[in-house]
Amino acid sequence: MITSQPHRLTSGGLIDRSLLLNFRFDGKTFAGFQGDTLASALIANGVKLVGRSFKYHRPRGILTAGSEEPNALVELRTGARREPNTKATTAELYDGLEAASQNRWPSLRHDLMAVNQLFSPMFVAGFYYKTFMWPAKFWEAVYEPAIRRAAGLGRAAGVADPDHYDKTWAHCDVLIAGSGPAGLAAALAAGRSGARVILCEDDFALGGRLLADGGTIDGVPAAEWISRTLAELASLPDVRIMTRTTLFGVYDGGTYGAIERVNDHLPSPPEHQVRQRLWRIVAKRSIVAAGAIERPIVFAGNDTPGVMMASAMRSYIARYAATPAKRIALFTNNDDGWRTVEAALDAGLQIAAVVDARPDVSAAHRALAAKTGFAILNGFVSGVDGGKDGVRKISISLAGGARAEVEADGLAVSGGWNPAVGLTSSHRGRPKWQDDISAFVPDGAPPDMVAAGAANGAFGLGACLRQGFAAGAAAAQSAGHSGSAGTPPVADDEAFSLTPLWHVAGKGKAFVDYQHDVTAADIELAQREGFESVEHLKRYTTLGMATDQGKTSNVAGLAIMAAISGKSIPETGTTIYRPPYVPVAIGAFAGHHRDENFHATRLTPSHHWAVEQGAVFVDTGLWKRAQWYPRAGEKDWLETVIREVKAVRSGVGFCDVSTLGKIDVHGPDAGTFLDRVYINTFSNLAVGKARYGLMLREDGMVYDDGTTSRLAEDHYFLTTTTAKAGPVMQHLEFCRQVLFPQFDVQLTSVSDQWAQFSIAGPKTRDLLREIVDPAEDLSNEGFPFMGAREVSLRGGIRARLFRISFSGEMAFEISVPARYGDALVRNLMLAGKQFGVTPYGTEALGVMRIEKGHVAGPELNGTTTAADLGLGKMMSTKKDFVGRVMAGREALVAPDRQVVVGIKPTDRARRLRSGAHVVPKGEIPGPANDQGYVTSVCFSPMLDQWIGLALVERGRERIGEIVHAHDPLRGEDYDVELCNPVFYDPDGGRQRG
Amino acid sequence: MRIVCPFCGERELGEFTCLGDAKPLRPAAGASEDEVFDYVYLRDNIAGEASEHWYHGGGCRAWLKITRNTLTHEISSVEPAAGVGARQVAK
Amino acid sequence: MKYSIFSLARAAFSGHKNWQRTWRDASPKDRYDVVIIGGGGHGLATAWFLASEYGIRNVAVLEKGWIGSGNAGRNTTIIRSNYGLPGNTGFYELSMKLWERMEQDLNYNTMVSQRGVINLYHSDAQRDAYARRGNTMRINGIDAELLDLAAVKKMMPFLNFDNARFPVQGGLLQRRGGTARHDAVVWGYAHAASALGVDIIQNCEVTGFGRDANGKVTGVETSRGTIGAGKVGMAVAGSSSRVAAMAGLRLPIESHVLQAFVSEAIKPLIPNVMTFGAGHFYVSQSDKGGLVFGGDIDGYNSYAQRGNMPVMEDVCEGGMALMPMIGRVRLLRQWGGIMDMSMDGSPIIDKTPVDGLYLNAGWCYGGFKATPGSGLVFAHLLARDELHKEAARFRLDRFRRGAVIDEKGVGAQPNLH
Amino acid sequence: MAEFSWLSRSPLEHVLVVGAHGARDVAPGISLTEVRNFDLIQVMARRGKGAELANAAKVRFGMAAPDLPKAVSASDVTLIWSGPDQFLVLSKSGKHTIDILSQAFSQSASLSDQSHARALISVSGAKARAMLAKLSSLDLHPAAFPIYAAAATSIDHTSVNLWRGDDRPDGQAVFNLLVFASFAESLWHTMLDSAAEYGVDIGYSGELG
Repeated sequence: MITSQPHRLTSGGLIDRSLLLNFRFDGKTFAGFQGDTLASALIANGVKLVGRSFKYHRPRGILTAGSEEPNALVELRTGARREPNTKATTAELYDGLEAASQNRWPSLRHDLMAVNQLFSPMFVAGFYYKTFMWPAKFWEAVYEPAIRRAAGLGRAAGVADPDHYDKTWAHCDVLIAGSGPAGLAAALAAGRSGARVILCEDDFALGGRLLADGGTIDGVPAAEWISRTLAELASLPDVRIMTRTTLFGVYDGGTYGAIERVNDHLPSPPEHQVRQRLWRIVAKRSIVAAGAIERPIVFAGNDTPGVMMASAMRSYIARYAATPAKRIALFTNNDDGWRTVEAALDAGLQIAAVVDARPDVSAAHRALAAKTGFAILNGFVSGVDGGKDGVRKISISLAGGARAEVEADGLAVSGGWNPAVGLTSSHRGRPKWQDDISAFVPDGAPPDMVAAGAANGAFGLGACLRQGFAAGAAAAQSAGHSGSAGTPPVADDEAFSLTPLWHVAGKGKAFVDYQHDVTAADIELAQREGFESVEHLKRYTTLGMATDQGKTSNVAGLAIMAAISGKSIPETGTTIYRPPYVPVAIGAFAGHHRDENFHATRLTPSHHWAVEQGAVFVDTGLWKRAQWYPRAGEKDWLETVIREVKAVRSGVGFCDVSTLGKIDVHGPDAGTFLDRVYINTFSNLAVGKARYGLMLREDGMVYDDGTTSRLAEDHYFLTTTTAKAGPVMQHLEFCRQVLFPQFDVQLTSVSDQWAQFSIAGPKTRDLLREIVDPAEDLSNEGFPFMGAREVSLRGGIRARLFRISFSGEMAFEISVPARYGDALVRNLMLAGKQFGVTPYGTEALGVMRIEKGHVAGPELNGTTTAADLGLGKMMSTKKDFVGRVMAGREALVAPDRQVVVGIKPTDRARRLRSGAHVVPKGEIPGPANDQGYVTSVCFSPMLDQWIGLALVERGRERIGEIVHAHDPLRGEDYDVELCNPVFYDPDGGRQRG
Repeated sequence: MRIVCPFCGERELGEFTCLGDAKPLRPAAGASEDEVFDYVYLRDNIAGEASEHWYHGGGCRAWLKITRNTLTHEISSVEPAAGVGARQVAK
Repeated sequence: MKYSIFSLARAAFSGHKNWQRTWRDASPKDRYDVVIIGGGGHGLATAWFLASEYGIRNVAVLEKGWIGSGNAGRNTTIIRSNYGLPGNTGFYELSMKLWERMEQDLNYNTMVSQRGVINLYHSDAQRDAYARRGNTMRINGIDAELLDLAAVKKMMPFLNFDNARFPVQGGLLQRRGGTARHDAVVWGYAHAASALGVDIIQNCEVTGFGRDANGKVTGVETSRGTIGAGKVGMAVAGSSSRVAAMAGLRLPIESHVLQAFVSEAIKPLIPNVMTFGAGHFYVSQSDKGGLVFGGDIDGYNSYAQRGNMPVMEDVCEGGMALMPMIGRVRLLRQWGGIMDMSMDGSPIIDKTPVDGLYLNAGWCYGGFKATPGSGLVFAHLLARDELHKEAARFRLDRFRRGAVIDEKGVGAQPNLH
Repeated sequence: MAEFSWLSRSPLEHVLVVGAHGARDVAPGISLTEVRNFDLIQVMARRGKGAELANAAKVRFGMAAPDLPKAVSASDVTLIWSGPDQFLVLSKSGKHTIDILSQAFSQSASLSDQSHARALISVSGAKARAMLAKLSSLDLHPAAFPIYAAAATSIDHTSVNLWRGDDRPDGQAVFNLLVFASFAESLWHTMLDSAAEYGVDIGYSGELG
């Protein structure tokens, strides 16, 4: 067990020294404490070099202590759980944590890719647009693979994510992002007022900057105020505090996205638990109290490990009791940076010097320097000596022009603070410039959202509390809660003075975007080449496009651009802020919907019976349908299907057709209504009869087909295809509610109410007589073709019988209430044993419909007209119906349209394939003679050869013509004869018999 | 987006389907090809407040006429289609 | 200045101080032979082809913001010519051929990467539809291969072949398809067009059309003054209806939002461009390492350039269903573009009923791949007043005549295309 | 002649396993109970006959049918609002079958039998709201969704009718769900996955309570 943590303070901090956690970084074992992040634990162990930059592979250390971190990115965990680009600054330490540095080879210390630095004079912004163009073939073969390998950062696991995710909803009156002083004060005010409150905190601890910076609130130390406040919030019934939860996006209508890292602080999620959970939060009001992000100053060598944001440095010291350096220099342009000096001194660390860009450092700070014995240098840091092992020496340009050097092993930098405007700007609102803090503050926030505290540009503790509290009270009130918010918490406001400083000109690479290696010189180059617009700048240099989303770089980059192009910063403007505010695992957005749960599965009532029969299933939309029922000894599916077809055509079989959409159309105007939606007439259909109907879209193309039966004067039972069940219901409701509101008609989907089976074959009646009440007349006279009525079954169950046929055989469809579907199918098997009854699947169904020339999905493909399908004569000319007028347009009635026709290979042994094209015989296939294509094919057991349907130009006029089937994809070319699409029993005698 | 269904109350976007512009009215029987063409194909495609048909298919199956700003997605009114009928929830 | 490894090396010695603007910062002149509204890929490509192919160099491209600020700058960078219907197939192949020579044409590395585009199929019906489409491609001289399951497994072993709700059965592959660097296409055309004398005028918003007594367009009113024009071409996908309305035209177009997403940069994971056939998801990996992916449009009319969560979730569900290895990869950015959704899902490149005004619109979410082809055929139309033979079916009156080009077969409902 | 049995088989019969599911180290936070036998009739008013239907309903059930998203209960029947001018009649023991109701409402409404088209599941327990929040976008807070509140809504992209019944004797809320029969098994899996972390107690009852 490793216990030594050389850079750990012996006391203080919010870590639990009694819980020692071992972890590994790049194969080396270290120890940290409960309460550490990976970054703080690495710092406590004296690790300075944590990563390599994207382009130049420069050594990089930890820069920040939060989600804005550009440098300290690691591959966290191993194997299938490896997570690339994980910010060490937000990764919670746990026992057994394993992390590895990225983007280096063979090792972090000895990264051969660092050779890129030699070429860095050429690898400027956008260099790749100017080269790698010759020879043309080399891009994919040589340059691109090399660039791709070099680019990217961490490695994804490359195997399925073993963890689970889920998604959930929450609703509240007031949603608060951030648990710093402003967020907690907002929660207090809103909660006390009686509002339902949700507060999301990114961190695992509540308090925001208070955790590191402390202070006095209501006369007590911040830590005590936090615990008091949390206790009060816990006592309120409708306040929910969520840690490890980041609000990442704002969507329309007060919907917010948040990600909860439920179990990322453990090696793996406990059983039955998820790794992360996506929250969709609906809130009447929201308050962004997400704080501010300290901004770097751009100077040469600012990426040397050991250069750190001042606030981060004091977070490590004060919150984690870890010392990034022993002898610290500060480079600041504002008062806040000085707090790091105070924190370092409190921890017993040395201050090498303070380089303050402002001439007018406060008396208090001067007194501190004098008392402690460090120098205040008015000037700028112009260079850093050091490397992989950190900062050694800092060069300073003094205000008077002289130079100075200071030895230090750490440099804290504060360029001021940028309010976190990501959330308030996520509806393309542009933040506005505020001069006194030289920063953008929220403006144009989405409706019902306000910012408070540092996120709103208020940097003093007292101001944060005041703003947060006021925002919380106002939000609760406007959400309809008028309870008293009580007294606001009170604290003093620290002084904050700042002199803007973005960039110290000088020799050496000065980084703006650390992760993407964008330097100040790159911005100058972009400007020189005309990429002055901030969006062009971003795109040309990739500034701000890294995993930190430009949180530390964007404003500095545009400030430098502003300076070069002689514009003000607000004139230069910001780029669009895009969600998510922090990167979110794709798995969380999918939640439960992956693998077999990607979409729901629909099962018919006979499903489990079919499983018992060994059926092979096919996905049809969401349905599982029995495709065929193989029997032992059958060598392939084709043999099975041929058996099933023959059994039907010679005896009797049945097929589950419960997946058809079924709609009750009720009401006195039901018939007239159907006349409007079908091309043919239904109002004159007799009760007890069924009719095939075809409906069009309003553009005149065929939409769907099916049989509709009239069960009573005011009750039709309409069926749709399986695929269109939902859309047709929506369409019919549109017709009912919007287009034809004058009709008294009601629609109800009864798809799931009925288990429906097609029973087909010459012995159908024999089989039915076994199960239908003997009193029912099933004779041709008593139940003629296209008859439809309710019957009783033996045993008292009522069923509906429809004498309709898709197979072309003597057939009935029978439907029973769905919970009897399983019993029906078993009874059919029992009753049908003597007739050799054979269950058949969708494949045999398809074969028989092709043999009969019935059109189905492949022909009803949304681009065919009724006439194309050979059904043009069904179109009534005596009534208005949806699609009637547009169906008459010139191109839809042109004589050279592709129409449905049958095809047979001239070589009877030849197999057909759908998707082959049809060209005239003897011609070389080309775009000009591409006359159509094969839509449906099958091996016809009745004709003992392959047959098919095709859409062919003028096909019906060309019956008997030999054409050429051209299938270059599968390397097949053969002749086929165009023929009548009804291959079997063209007179239809069998189905009427 | 959240839509306040006049019958169900406020609901999540995922329960609804948008059909599009509600301004074009289906021409009466006997209309010319040009009139029907206009109805089926031509759109004002307004950048601003537009009237649209939406279907609450994931809820009460009412067709709604919604006035929505296509620049901001803000919804200013939701009315049932003519053929829906029935009492509406308080707004 | 000619771009090459040599010029780059030379520049390195001078600290890159000598690079010129990539395109001239032009101010509007009083009059041009052709004014193109829209400084996106299509508008700039049109200008370049006018100058380079048709010898018309007195051309201005007007851009209301910064060039490439519309859909050229916010798409998923896919190029392909795997279309199945007459009218589309030939045109997109023309465009593909222009992609293949773009870098040499423009002296700009647009990173055209022919890494292959594969459309996966999950059912027999889908296979048959792809077979039909692939054969159309082959008949038009375009590469296409129908892969079976074994071939797909070999090429993409990381897909879910174990417990998928809709198992992959195969795919239609176009090896010549791939990606290109979208911004570079804009800059490359701007660079090359500017060098031939085309004026590229940014921050110049068109506010109206000048018309003569006969109604002929004589120029445009802009935020930078009146600019006369012999002909005016519109290439403003996303704003087509708004600009057309200034000339009194109504179009068979609706504006819809399409979201796109990019993940954090990771080492190479996905070799090609893939579309999931059982959900709304397509993906490729950029050279920088981000997974670039998208899905369906949000489904409601929008000019807001941002979408909502249901579609974002739907897309990620598709991604996880297809390749559950991306679960721990983080989504970094999401954005939305305004799509010119036409009534049949295919573009319109034609004269308009207004004399002197030419239309290039209706690209739905497929405009990027069409950029060079669209530029060429639109330039042809503007220069010759006749439809290019490979774009002869993209007529505006095809809706009226019923000669629609409806690849998806869903009719006059733009949000279904 | 063969003997036929007509066993009614619930769409959840195959998948429902009585007993404990999911986390065992906590007291079950969720109870899932399927009700297997019921009559369910969809009643939709004819055009302009809303008032007539309301009267007929009052006569038939002794209470007004809900015209807002609510459920109303009498001893032998629950009327659940399902959309404008429509409601569901949930009952047991054949008291309100389609044949009987068709008579009662013949002049004023269109009726469809949905008794076999749905599965009926009730969800209760301390974690019921947390679990349902994973499936439903509705606000089920007691103030927003009180006892007898009803909704026609979707879970997992599938239409459902959801309403709150009387609380359990221990004060826990009870949420009833009518889900499409063909989706039932799939939704059941989804519900179990959502509930597993809280510990689940699974059961069924033959009849409505």
